[in-house]
Amino acid sequence: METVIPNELVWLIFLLPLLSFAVISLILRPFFSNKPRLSGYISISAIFGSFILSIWALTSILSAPSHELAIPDFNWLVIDSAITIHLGLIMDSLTAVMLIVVTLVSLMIQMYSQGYMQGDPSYHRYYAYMSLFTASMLGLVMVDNLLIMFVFWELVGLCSYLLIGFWFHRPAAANAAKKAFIVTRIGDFGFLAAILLLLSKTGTLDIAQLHSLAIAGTLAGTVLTLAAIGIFLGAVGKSAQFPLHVWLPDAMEGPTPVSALIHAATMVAAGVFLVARMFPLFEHSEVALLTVAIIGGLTAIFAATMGLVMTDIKRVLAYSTISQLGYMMLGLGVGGIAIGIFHLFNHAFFKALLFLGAGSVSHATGTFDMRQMGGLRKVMPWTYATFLIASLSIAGIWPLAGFWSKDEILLSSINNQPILFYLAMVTVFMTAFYMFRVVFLTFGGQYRGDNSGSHSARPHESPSVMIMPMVVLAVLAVGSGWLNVTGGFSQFLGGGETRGFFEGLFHGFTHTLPGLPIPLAWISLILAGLGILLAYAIYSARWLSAERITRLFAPLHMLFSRKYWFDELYEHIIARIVLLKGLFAGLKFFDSRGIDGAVNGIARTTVATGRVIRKAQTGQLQLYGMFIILGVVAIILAMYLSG
Amino acid sequence: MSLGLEHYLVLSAALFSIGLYGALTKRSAVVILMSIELMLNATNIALVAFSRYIVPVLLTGQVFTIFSIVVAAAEATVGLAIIMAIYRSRETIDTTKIDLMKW
Amino acid sequence: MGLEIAFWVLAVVAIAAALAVVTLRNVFRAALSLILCFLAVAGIFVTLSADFLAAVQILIYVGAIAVLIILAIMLTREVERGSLSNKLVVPVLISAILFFGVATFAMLNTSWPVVSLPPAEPTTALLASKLFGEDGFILTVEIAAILLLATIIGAITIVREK
Amino acid sequence: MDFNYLTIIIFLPLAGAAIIALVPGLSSRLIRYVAAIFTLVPLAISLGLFAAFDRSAGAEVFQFQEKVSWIPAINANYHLGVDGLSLPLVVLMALLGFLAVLISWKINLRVREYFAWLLLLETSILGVFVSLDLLLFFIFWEIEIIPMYFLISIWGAGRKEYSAMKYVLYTLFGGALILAGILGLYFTTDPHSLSMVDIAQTDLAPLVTSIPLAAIFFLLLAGFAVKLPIIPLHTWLPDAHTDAPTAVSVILAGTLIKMGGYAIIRICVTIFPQATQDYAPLLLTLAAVNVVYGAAVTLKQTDIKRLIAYSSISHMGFVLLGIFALSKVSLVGAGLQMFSHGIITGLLFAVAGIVMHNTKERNIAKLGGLARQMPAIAVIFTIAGLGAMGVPSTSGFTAEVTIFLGAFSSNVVSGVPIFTIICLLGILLAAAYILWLLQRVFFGPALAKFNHVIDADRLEKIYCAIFIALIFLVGLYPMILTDVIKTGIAPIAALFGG
Repeated sequence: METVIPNELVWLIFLLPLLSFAVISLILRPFFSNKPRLSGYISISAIFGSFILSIWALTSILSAPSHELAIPDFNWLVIDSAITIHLGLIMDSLTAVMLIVVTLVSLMIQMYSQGYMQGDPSYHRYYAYMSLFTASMLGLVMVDNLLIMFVFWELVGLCSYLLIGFWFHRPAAANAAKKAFIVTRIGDFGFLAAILLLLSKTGTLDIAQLHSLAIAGTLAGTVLTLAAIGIFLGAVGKSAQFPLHVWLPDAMEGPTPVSALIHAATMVAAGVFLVARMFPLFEHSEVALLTVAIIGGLTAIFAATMGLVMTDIKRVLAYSTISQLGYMMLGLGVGGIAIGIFHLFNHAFFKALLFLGAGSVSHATGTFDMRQMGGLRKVMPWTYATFLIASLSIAGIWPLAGFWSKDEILLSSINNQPILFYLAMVTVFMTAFYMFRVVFLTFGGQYRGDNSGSHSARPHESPSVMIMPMVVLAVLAVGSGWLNVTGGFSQFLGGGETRGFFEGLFHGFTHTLPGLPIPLAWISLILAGLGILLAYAIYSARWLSAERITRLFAPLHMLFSRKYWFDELYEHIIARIVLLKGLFAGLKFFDSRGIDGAVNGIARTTVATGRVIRKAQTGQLQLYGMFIILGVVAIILAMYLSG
Repeated sequence: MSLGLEHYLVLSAALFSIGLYGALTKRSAVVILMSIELMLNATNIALVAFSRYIVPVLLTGQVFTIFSIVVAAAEATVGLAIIMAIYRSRETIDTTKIDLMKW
Repeated sequence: MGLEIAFWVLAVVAIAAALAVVTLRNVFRAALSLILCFLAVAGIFVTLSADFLAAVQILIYVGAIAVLIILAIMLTREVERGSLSNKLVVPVLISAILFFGVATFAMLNTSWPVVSLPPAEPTTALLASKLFGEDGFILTVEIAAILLLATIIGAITIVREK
Repeated sequence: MDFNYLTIIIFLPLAGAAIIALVPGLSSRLIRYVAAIFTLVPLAISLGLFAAFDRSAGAEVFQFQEKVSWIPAINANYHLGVDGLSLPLVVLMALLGFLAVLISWKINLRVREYFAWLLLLETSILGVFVSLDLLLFFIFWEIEIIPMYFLISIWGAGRKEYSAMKYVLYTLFGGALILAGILGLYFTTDPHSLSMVDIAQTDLAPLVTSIPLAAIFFLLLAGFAVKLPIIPLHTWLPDAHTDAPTAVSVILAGTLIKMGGYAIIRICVTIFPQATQDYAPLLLTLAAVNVVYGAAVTLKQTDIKRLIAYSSISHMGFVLLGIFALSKVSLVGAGLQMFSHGIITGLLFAVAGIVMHNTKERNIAKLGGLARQMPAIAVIFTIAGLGAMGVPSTSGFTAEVTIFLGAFSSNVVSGVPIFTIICLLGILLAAAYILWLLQRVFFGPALAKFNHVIDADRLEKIYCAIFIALIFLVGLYPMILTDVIKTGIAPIAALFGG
């Protein structure tokens, strides 16, 4: 369709799921609570509508002159000339890519969760929150004003809180939800501070104007760096980067489709999207760009190490997500928007698939603990196949999507950040190792689970409604990488040269770089292969026994499995001892004893003095007479003395 | 030295102080009453002295004294009535024992 | 000259009688010394050429009030108990002396506007015109009358047998 | 305007109170309906006024004015008027008055007196927001103590007598300071005027007689600080809130506290611009202390209502920040925050009241897993909590963001950005204590002892729905309020070159 998408329909993209949220929560939940499946259909049809509209938007943006659609906007908060905040939409290439990712993945996962959430009492509530989440995620991606983006940013955080704590009767889930919201809120603190700084210095929060100011250089120096760091702090919070990563592994308490959608593909990528959206600000301040790259690289390897030792399949995937997000940040830091977003694009598909695979495995065996799985290869062929494709893709094996985007990141990081390059290479090896550790533990060997579990006697393949979305995602996990083989994808996002299809196919293998013996692609392939081999050796072929290795590296193993004691540091030391027991308890004591004490003290002293003075009233008149006379004498004396 | 106003005033002050002492220290209500009468007489002396020395013609002091005597009489009667009532109800008029109005 | 001697004699008698009233243990003797003191005061009135007042003094104080007091003493069997003094003797003594000192000091230091005219003799006619004349104190007399009436009724009701 | 609407709005509840109190033989049902009618009509009129309010730039600041000479000797006249700042608060009070009647539908102890006092309370608070004469303002300010004392000490719970007495003593202490300030003002103005409007116009600096202007400023400010409350003078609030009956704590949190904020803007800031500007940094530190200290102590509370009470201290710290940042946007934000905090904390107290009424339990430690037994209450409480945390799409967010945007970029007072950043911590702590409360009370395994607990009945759902609708209306479309507030704030901000 060459006709450009009309403006109203663009608004509809994020209004459709919002509508479905309203319909489900206001009409279905109170009145049609006995027919659960209805909410599933409404939510899926809404997201399907948005998906179609996003494709239409993509085509119209592709044909638009500067990949830009102008959409009229409404003013949201105008206090005459002092402050004007408009609610408008940016429809550029970045938005188009993100729209596709969010709508497609959300569609797949909502279909999948029809099977997964079968028979859950609060089915309506689940789909209500899902559509609200998708609506706010789409809103976040399309909006053109930084403050309105912050609005959607917090709404997305709220939905993640609601969905993590979906099974609120489980204390662990409630705790994880609270932790997630508060940790992301610490990040939002930085984001809001940056917004305030930008408004006070530039007077506007319109993203396009901010870009032009940054490019023109009027917005520069420490102000720009501070604002960029503030925005990055928000991204760190939301994308669970190094200091604020503790909430994501706990967020696995939520239902698996939620983890797939929110904590793998979309919400956590919002941080990367934010940095990409405000890239001109980052570009013009080296300090900010450097921090992005460093934090990204550091988180990549840091999370990967923890991923090696986890026994819960979802925890491993969670750490792998944090590690991959670190890659994206590194890509943004060193390479630019195209490279970072390309990895986000691919990662969304195969990571969602991995989570759905984990979901269907747990659906069959009733547990997430890999030690009780094994030998599911024969019983669950489809899940095994899709899971294997996704693992190959994430490990970065040649024809699959993961290879292309990871390779680009390594390529761009080699010339300006050599240290991070070597860290990234180590992470490639680790990623391959922990992914295939999961594959071999769950699908290889014999079934170690005890059949007495509540689940049916033997683990069985998941129903087709769950398998079909996984297959679609598997196809995407393979194909999404090829979009950039000819350099078309990064060219679409601005920058990067294009080259022929086949020539691009083998570009990495032929093109040698200074300082490297053989072309980069070969090195990363070899490292990935080594990782897979090691995993095979330990967990499938049993050449090396896992126990001896853990004893050999006991201190390291302890360090990784205790998650570098960050949880203890944050929750126990900072939150409980320093703040709650220390500072706040002191303040409460001061409040209840200090101020209240003073007030009650005054009351008590007045009563006490009253009791003392009362003793003077002996009831004997003559005593009073004497006082009178003494009074008279004193007065006369005073008169005479004072002359 | 001839009789001056001060003589009378000193005399009345003396009488007043003695009456005062009596009123404030005696435990027997009747003696208190008598001391009060003394104090009243002291004031009468002063009044008449003022009238004699300062306004000899107008005699205002003496008029005042007359009324003071009237009041003194009234006071004596009521005082004694109260004493009789207290005596009848409490068998004693010892002021140290009549101290209900206390903390 | 005789006036001065009379004053001094009467003053000493009055002071002595007053001290007796206050110090005698026997209440009845105290009452008698009170009467003596009233008489001395009457005498002093005479020295101040207030003859009518002296008469009134004797009539009312000695005649009525003293009798009343003696009656009270008899009725309340005060005689056996005698006139004891409470714990406040010392402080009251001090404050009384203090008061006397301060009063005399104040009186001696103020310059009284003494007029050297001789007092009008006899005072009865003058007092009568003053009390009952047109611009005199007739209203106050009426009020005094009412006061006395109230006193009588009050005294009776207080003392009446319940 | 010829037809004096404002007098009607103020004195209708009083008339209702009189009818309820004096007409003998009213059944308790009839009393409730009379009370409902006599609060609904003022609400309708005030909404009418809100719609009829002239928002255009040229409109005069004070509209619907009524001026009748009252005590000519001291030049005090019965002067009513409403501007952009006070109109939303009048609407808020009328609304909360009506909802308070609905909330106390279940009161059965001495119903007649209860509703009489409740309506008298509404009259006095409405009076404060509309009176433009200092004496009239002070009288209404002092009247509200009487009904509050009786409402807390008779229908309250816990240490109700202690809290009622403490409330009265604190407010009287504040009232005394305010009276001193008003007298100071009265004697400084040479034609001895008591009207806020005229005093605001006259430049007071040259007229200084015995009492220096700053002294009067601080007298008035201290008086209003008791009501706001500002930290050292705040300990009456948690006690009064915890021990007051639900409807009264809704009104207390909803509007009583706002009288302090409104009065600071109307009297302290407008009449003493120079003193305000000089002492703004001091008050900004107080605001920051209010926010962080309030939030910190909230985290340690164990009683639901007490926790909400302390949280409103933290929220009023934002109002203080908004006022003393002295920029137009932050002042508008302060006005908006007063309105939004009124509805959000009003709802929080209403729902907390229902929870405590149904479970007969106040201590958070003993509660748990109520979401299973009381789903409707859990949803309402969560929405109210989101508002309190300042999650977008609720009025809490728009108000706080307006204050932050205005305060951070205000160039009138130096050093404001640091205070704003400190107050940003307040939002963080707000998220912590609200979520912790939600988790301990509603989430977690369902406790057996609460199985018999009933959920909200139809009436409770109705008034909670009204609250929620308002929270989202102001949250999604703040211009509905900011257009009105900015007309009231413009002249004030102009004093500081805003």
